Amino acid sequence: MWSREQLAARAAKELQDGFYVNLGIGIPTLVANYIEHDQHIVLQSENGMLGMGPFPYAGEEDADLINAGKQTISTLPYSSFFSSADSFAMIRGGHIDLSILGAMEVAENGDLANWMVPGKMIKGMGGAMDLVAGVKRVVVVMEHVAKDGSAKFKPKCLLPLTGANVVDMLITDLAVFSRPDRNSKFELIELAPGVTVEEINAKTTAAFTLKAPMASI
Amino acid sequence: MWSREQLAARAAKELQDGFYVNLGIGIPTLVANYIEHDQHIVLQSENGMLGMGPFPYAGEEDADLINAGKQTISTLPYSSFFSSADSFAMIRGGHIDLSILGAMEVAENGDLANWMVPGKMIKGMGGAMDLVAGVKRVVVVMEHVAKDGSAKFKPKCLLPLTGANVVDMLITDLAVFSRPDRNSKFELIELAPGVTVEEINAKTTAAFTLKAPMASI
Amino acid sequence: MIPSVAISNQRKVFPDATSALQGLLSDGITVMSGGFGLCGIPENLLLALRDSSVKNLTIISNNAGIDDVGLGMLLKTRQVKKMISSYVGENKEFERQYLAGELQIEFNPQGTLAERIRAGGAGIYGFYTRTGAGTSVAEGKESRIVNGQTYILEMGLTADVAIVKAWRGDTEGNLIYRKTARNFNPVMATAARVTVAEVEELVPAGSFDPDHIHTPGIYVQRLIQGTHYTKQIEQRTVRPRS
Amino acid sequence: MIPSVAISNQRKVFPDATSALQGLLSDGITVMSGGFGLCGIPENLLLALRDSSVKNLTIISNNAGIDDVGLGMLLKTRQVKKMISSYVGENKEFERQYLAGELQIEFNPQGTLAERIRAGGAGIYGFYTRTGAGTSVAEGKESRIVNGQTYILEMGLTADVAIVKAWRGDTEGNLIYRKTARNFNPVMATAARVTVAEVEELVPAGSFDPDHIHTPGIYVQRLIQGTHYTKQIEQRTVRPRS
Repeated sequence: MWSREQLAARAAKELQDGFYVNLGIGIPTLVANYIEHDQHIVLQSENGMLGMGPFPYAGEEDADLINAGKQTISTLPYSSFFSSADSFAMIRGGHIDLSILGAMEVAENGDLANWMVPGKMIKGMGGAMDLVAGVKRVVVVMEHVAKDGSAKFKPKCLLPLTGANVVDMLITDLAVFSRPDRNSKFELIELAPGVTVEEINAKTTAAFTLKAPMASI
Repeated sequence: MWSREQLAARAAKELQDGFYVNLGIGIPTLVANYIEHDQHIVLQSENGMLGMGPFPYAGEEDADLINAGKQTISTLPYSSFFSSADSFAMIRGGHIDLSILGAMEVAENGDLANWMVPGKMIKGMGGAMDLVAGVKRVVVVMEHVAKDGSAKFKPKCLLPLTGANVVDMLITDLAVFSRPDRNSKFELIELAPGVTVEEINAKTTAAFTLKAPMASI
Repeated sequence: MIPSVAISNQRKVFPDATSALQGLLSDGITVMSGGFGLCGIPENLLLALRDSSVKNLTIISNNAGIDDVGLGMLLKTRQVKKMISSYVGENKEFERQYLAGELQIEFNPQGTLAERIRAGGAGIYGFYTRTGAGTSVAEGKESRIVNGQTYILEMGLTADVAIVKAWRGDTEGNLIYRKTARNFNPVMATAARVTVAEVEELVPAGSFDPDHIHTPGIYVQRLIQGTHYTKQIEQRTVRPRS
Repeated sequence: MIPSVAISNQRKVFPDATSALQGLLSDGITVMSGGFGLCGIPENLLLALRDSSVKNLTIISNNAGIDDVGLGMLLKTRQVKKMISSYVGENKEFERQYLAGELQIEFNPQGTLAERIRAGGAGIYGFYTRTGAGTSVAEGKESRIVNGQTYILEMGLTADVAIVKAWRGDTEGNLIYRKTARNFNPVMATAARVTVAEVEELVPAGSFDPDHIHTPGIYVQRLIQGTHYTKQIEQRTVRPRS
């Protein structure tokens, strides 16, 4: 089983040198800590920035410089700013290589639900629907099961969707599922240390295929 | 009968203090020479500029600074530059108060034809269709009759249209026709010196109404 | 070509937020308000809008402020009938009014909201986007399937009044924004019958490099130099000096 | 948050126009080419495109250059099969090929052309505009009437390669344009599978104020420092010194 930090580190392996990347709030934000030093990764913030830098040093916070989570950030030498319309033109137009997002549910057909918490006040989808509809590759990171132990990787999402057939890879604290394209089924390609295929089977209601050598892990 | 310069001067009377204005190529360009000195008129050039200044002094031409007629121009203290997409968002979105354009034919219902010369190579409509579709008020300046003496203000345009029901005012070398809105007919409101209603009737095939006191001019 | 005289458009400049909104407000109008969270919000104009006591407003704004700050002030005074937003967390009074059925909310995906506003300002009646296809956002909307992709039709959005915040403005209404405080401000400036801007620094026309202007003056009908900016930070996050 | 290291994206920088187009060209592709008239055209990349001898091109460009200059060079060498433009005057060879049926032309209203390219780059499948309603431009297109206004549906436009010209660029691909040489360049940079930019001055990343960047580097896959700019003026018009 992977910790939050390990999950973020695993997700960071999906980054490729030269990628433009949008990271969601929560665990996805931690992914930035695991970017390889020889990789040139440019982070986009959907409120209107490319080249998002680290949190500022205390005393250097700038109220005019925040990320989509409303956290204070900093610039880098190659940063640029633009309007919300231009930012989402960038996202919707398929110019971002990768988005890493959290989820409440993922369905075996790639449907994603991550914007409405059942029984809670609806706060809105923010930019999540735009990201999953527009970004070239969508990687979801989430805990494998809900607090009550029920499966979150399911035959069908029960919560309202953020996007239909939009997930390319699912990384949970127990395993990694991937598919080569959006017409394919998810394949279990990796297990966290100490996790067995049997455990995954027990905690997953979605149908998925097994990578050939996986059975022997 | 009005000369080209007089025509331009008459068209300039349609400018109001504070207006943002787009002037077409030809006689409309001359209108800029007749802006009152106490009027603040901002000229838009559809290739991406607000606050178009006069032609530069010899030796100060800048190849990066041209108007939509590809003529060298200059800046003013309040100029701004933007992309073609932003320029036509401005035009299409109804932010320009007035456009003054040339024409080959105007129909009594306000249809305008000014982009295809019969029997000649088609060069394209440039920004003319966008201007007539988007600008709040469209004033056409043209010679009253064609070289062969035939009427250019007609029951119906015979040439391919630039826009349907888009002309608000027509200023020719003989007279001025106007209408309060695009559901109304054109009214003859002004005659050039020495021109009679009879002459207009003889040289116009479009139906128009007569302003009450006009008969006595 | 016009002679090179430069009469500055001083009529656009108003002494304060209250006078800048004079004559523009009436109950039931639609107001666009710039900003992302509390970043780049028109602080002075929001205060004046609250003090005007105008009611039953439809507010188009990405967020709804937080309690007592930004649009949160207008929620507290019950001046808002409806919000068109993408995310309204961080606001207890909002939640209370919404759950009590006192406040309507129309959620738009953030990019769809931005693009609808751009379309409204650019004379685009509507546009087809993949965003929201297959979700509740698509309900009741036209759609079409092209090469296996579903696109939904979203409509342009306009307002009676837009209030926006820029960093610097000139007397001609040209605006320059600063960092991520730009956000929804430039696009909202294009999409209202009347746009009122507030700036931290008002300068004479001619002060800006014309290549650096973000919002050309044509989009700004009135502007003021704002005062007493608080620029509250919602999530002050720092890193240790190593 | 990422550590504040700045690895410059030097891989985007190519030594010259020929190498920057290497591997991108093949007969029959669609190329967007920036500029308005001869203002802001990618002079070096157009030369390299001509010298590549690639054929049957579809060129999306507001104009077609003039004889022997700009796209006029590619017309002379018969490399162009089709033009998508708004205005193609000032070009005798164009006229000859068109009248001989050797060249196809699709005219778009200038603003519709710009917006179609923006839509292509912004993931908008299509949009409704009043421009062209009731004219030959509307023929064969869907339309709808709303409040008495007719809107026609225009489609997003993309290309295999875009060649654009900026004034200054940094090694990250961030671009800044100068005056009216901006025109179609920024929007075309967003709408192609691969965008190649040429700049008059190439500077290290970090040289630009991030508020002044017109085209963020994400849109530029390759760039070069151009040489030998001629910047021909089509209509040199001056006023007398009084």
